[in-house]
Amino acid sequence: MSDVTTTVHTDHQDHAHPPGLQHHFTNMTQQFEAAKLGMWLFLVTEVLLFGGLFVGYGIMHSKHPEAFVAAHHHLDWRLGALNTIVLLLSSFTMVMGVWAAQTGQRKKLIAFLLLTIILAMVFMGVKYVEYSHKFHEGLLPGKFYSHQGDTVPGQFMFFSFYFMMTGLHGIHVLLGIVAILWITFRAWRGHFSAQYYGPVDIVGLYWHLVDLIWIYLFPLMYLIS
Amino acid sequence: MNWFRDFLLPKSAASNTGDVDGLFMFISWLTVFFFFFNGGLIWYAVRKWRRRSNNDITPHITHDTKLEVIWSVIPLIVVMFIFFWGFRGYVRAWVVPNDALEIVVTGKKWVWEFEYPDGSRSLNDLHVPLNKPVKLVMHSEDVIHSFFVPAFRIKRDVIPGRYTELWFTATEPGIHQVYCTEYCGRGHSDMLARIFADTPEQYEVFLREGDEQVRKMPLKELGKLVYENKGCATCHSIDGTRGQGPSFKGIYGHELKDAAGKTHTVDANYIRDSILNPQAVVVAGYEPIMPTFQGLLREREILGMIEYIKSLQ
Amino acid sequence: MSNHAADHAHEITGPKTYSMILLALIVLTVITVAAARFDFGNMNTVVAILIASIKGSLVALFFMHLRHDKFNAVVFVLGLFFLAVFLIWTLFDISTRKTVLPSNLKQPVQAFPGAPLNKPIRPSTGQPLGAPPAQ
Amino acid sequence: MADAMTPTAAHSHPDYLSENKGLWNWLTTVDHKRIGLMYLWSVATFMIIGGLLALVIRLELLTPKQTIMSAELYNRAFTLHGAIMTFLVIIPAIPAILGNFALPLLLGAKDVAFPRLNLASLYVYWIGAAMAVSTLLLGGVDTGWTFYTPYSTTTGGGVSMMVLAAFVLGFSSIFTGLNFIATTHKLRAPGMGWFQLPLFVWGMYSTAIIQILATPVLGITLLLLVMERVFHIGIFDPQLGGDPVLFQHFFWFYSHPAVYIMILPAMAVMSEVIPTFSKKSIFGYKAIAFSSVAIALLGFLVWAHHMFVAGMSLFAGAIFSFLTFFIAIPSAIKVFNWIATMWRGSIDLKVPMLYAINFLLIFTIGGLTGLFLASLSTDVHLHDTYFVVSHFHYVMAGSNMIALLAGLHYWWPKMYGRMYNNTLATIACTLIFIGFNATFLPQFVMGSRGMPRRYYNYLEQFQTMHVASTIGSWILAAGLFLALATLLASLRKPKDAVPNPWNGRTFEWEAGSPPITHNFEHTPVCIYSPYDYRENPVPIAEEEKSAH
Repeated sequence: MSDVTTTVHTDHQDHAHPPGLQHHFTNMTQQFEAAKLGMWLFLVTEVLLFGGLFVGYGIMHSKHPEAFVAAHHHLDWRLGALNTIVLLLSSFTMVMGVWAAQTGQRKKLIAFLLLTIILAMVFMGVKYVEYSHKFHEGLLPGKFYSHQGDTVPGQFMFFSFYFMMTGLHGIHVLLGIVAILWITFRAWRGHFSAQYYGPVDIVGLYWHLVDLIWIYLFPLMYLIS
Repeated sequence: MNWFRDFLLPKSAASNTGDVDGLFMFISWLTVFFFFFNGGLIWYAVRKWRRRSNNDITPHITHDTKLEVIWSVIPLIVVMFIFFWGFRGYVRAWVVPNDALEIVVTGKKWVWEFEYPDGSRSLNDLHVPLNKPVKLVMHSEDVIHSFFVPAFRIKRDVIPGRYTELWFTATEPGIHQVYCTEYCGRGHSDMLARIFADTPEQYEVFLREGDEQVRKMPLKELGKLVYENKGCATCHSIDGTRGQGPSFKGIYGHELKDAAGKTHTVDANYIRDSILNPQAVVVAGYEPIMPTFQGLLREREILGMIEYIKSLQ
Repeated sequence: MSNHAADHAHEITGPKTYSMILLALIVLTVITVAAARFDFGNMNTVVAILIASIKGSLVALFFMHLRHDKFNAVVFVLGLFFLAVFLIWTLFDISTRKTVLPSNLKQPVQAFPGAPLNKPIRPSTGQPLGAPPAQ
Repeated sequence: MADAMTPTAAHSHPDYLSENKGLWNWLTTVDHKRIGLMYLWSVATFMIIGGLLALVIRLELLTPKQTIMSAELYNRAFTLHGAIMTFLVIIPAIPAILGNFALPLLLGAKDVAFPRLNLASLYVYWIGAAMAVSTLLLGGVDTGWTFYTPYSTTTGGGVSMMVLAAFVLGFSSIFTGLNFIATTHKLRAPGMGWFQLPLFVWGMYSTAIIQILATPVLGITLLLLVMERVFHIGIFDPQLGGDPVLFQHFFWFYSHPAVYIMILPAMAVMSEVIPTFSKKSIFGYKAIAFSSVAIALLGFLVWAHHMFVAGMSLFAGAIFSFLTFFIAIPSAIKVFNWIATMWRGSIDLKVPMLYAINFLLIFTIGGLTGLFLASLSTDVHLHDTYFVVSHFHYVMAGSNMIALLAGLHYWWPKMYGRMYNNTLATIACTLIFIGFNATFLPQFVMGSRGMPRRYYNYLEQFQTMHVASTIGSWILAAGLFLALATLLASLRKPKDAVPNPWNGRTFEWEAGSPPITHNFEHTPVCIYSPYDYRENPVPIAEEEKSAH
């Protein structure tokens, strides 16, 4: 190809290097788009990771419908609905945070991010209440299932999936809280501007996916019939 | 060209193998052909267009749509042909004839157990009549195994928790090797069985006297096997507990009273009569519910039963 | 690739839209709960998944900006597509399997033979927990 | 092209091997080339371990009964061989070594899109490798690399650890794939459109699609398996109402596409080596590019052809067989295109080209024997016999390993700036060809005659062919050892490679041998097609104009 190795852009020396631009990118747009594409690819892997559990759930549900329906009555749909609303709200505050970043409003950005963290913690709090109730009742996965007085056999399997799916989701929420804290810290340090807000956007995408997965988990766990 | 087939495949011994072997040989020749075709083209190209100097000029050919369509479409036709051929064979191997003799196969680490329609069982040796369809209904007691008979070109996994089926019609008399082909642990490679495809005379002997294992078994052990496998154990205990029928413990040589008050001594003849015509004499205090085993037990098995009961003192 | 970050300006969605979407999402959550009260027969799960998918699309299109991000939308949908392939084909195999039973089967196959109602479950070797594995 | 490059331009910076020497600098580097080399030596180490295990297995099979070890040990040996070779060697081999090294160079980029993630992938690989090896201390694993339930949920030993190792290694693979996709999309040299990408990049891109879409499913499958072992969650255990065959669906949804993670990169290497050494434009660029993507996507629709006898339904079997045959078409197209590229070329039988021809022959056998296994009725006979073992060694081990060697010999001057001994490398290539076929051709025959795989004891009738196979394995080992020794020996010499030893047309030959840390002194601009071997290349822009 080509002999003409024109100097489009000579390494580091030439024009001013914007803060946050890594050496191998030409400009901020390229870096932002690459990071965003990378995040979406990661989200796809997340979808397929959870997807495997959904497929397992779907097949076992179709195999043992009575057990699954009987088992889901042990869950309180009101707590599930509450958590759904909380997570939707947190998604909203997150996207507002991104908006604040896009429009360069640092204080609003920090406020929205903190709100998101608080809502995420509320979500985990409700989860804690639910989990401790299940532990108390012996509604546990697999061989640890020890609930008394069941009439329909096989309910342990529902709880296997319940704990795996909500547990994996919970881990993602916790990781999300850490990521948002990191973003908040950087926002507080004034790293972001209307020109550079990539990390906020990317953490936002992750957070929305966590919300998206819960949107499916809620009816599948709490509302089956 | 039969030498090539005989080199690649074991001798065929079942009715459905012709189709499979035909396809197998078709693809084999296809493979051989294309290997030499591609190899020949490469050989030719390397000989003819070997680089002579660093300044060799080559023609600038980027593509040739016609040629590319040809070498996409021809393989497509060939593979579709192969698919339908293979699918036909698969469906044939799938659909079991209605009159097939049913054998229940249980795989467990690391033996094959066969249960015949009459309830008798054998380990690792299966007797089947020649030229008659046989259906195997298979399940596993532990992990997944797989039942493979190369001479019949059949194979199916044997799975815990459900039944799978397999059928064949043996056409060659003799012993055919069975392998377990799904890895199942330490004894996987020793989990072998044999299928005896019996001529009518041999099969007749087998039906009358059982397989070799049974023929060689001491009478008492055979009796124990019959007791456990033929349902005796459901009603008659061997430890003196009262069941639906009298316990066998210590019964031999003793006297029993029937419902009419008549006394009978339990001896060989009494046991034989009770098995073949159980309603004739019913012991006092028991219901006349025992079915006849006429035709269900071989002569030697009845003798074994007598020996077994004799031993339960 | 030459456009600069400033070019994203036209893609910025405002708080108004976001609030509307939030409201729609909450309404849909209420509908999901309400729908669960009705019996649609076989369609119960389908209805629930359908509503969830509407909610999910709203989140993806607006909150995750896929509306303005055609390429990443393709990436994401491709992921969902392959997940669907996985689910549908696996279900297809399982639902078309033929049930084979031996003609002399004495007991019906139990659904959970190894899992009594409230007792600890044993591994499928049939050995009690903690015992060394079968060799 | 590099030969036209002014020699003065190449040496204003030190090359990437000379700059910042020392172990610590290597361990913390984000340079894709250094990461590629670290992958090379890590993978080579495990290839030697896996290869030694293979030799031990073949030695045991010299006689029908016990030869050198017990059945328990044998089962652990073939499991470790399979797991190491699959997860630690073949899957990372070409993408992580050659891909990491060459992809940014081919694109004219300074690095991959996420250099730190790239380094993380290497560390994750090391952690996964350490976990896999640690199973030896936990009593080994005797499940086979496929971990079929319920055997794997009931047997003892370090199954959970091995499964978690594969889980961790999956992330390494995902990170690499993610990087390649983002790099290909966003870091192409100015002027480089999708159809000016070197075909190696197309191959890597297709591979990356599979890595992204399939690997997470493996991850969750393996987690479910661990959960089944620890908690008895019931999904795969028939006693608890689960379905053991479901595991096979889960497993093969990843592991079938994974065989294309192994073969697509091999094909990618071929598409670079063959035109360079034929000095002729690649034939059917678009056909090769699209067939890579087609294989990647079709690869997701055919997984259950591993389960024709596994108790799957008749209909599912028919559909999966039908779709499987479509994979044959893009594979055939590629082989014909490569041969057509050689046609009327100026063929230089240098070592990489010899490996390429070696690949073409071995892949032809491997690909065609796939037809036996895709076809339903013949697969029933051949499934889980040595025929399958031989088939997947032809396509996974043979084709992949030979393509890796082709790529290594091709880019070795670029990696280390040194030329290797041509004669010795040629002898090694010949030995590998003879040894490989001697090892695996007898296995086809054994398999079709009924020899099941994973057998410790076997019937006497198979002994002749087992002996032939074992002797073949010694020839193969000798060939591989010689190839490795030849490459290593070259490192003792001073750097003697010119920037473009093979007269290639792609960007990496414009960089120095070895390149500087940031690859190019000047960012290259794509003006000509990467395969334009005309005396006076025509710029793409003009060619497009004249086309309309």
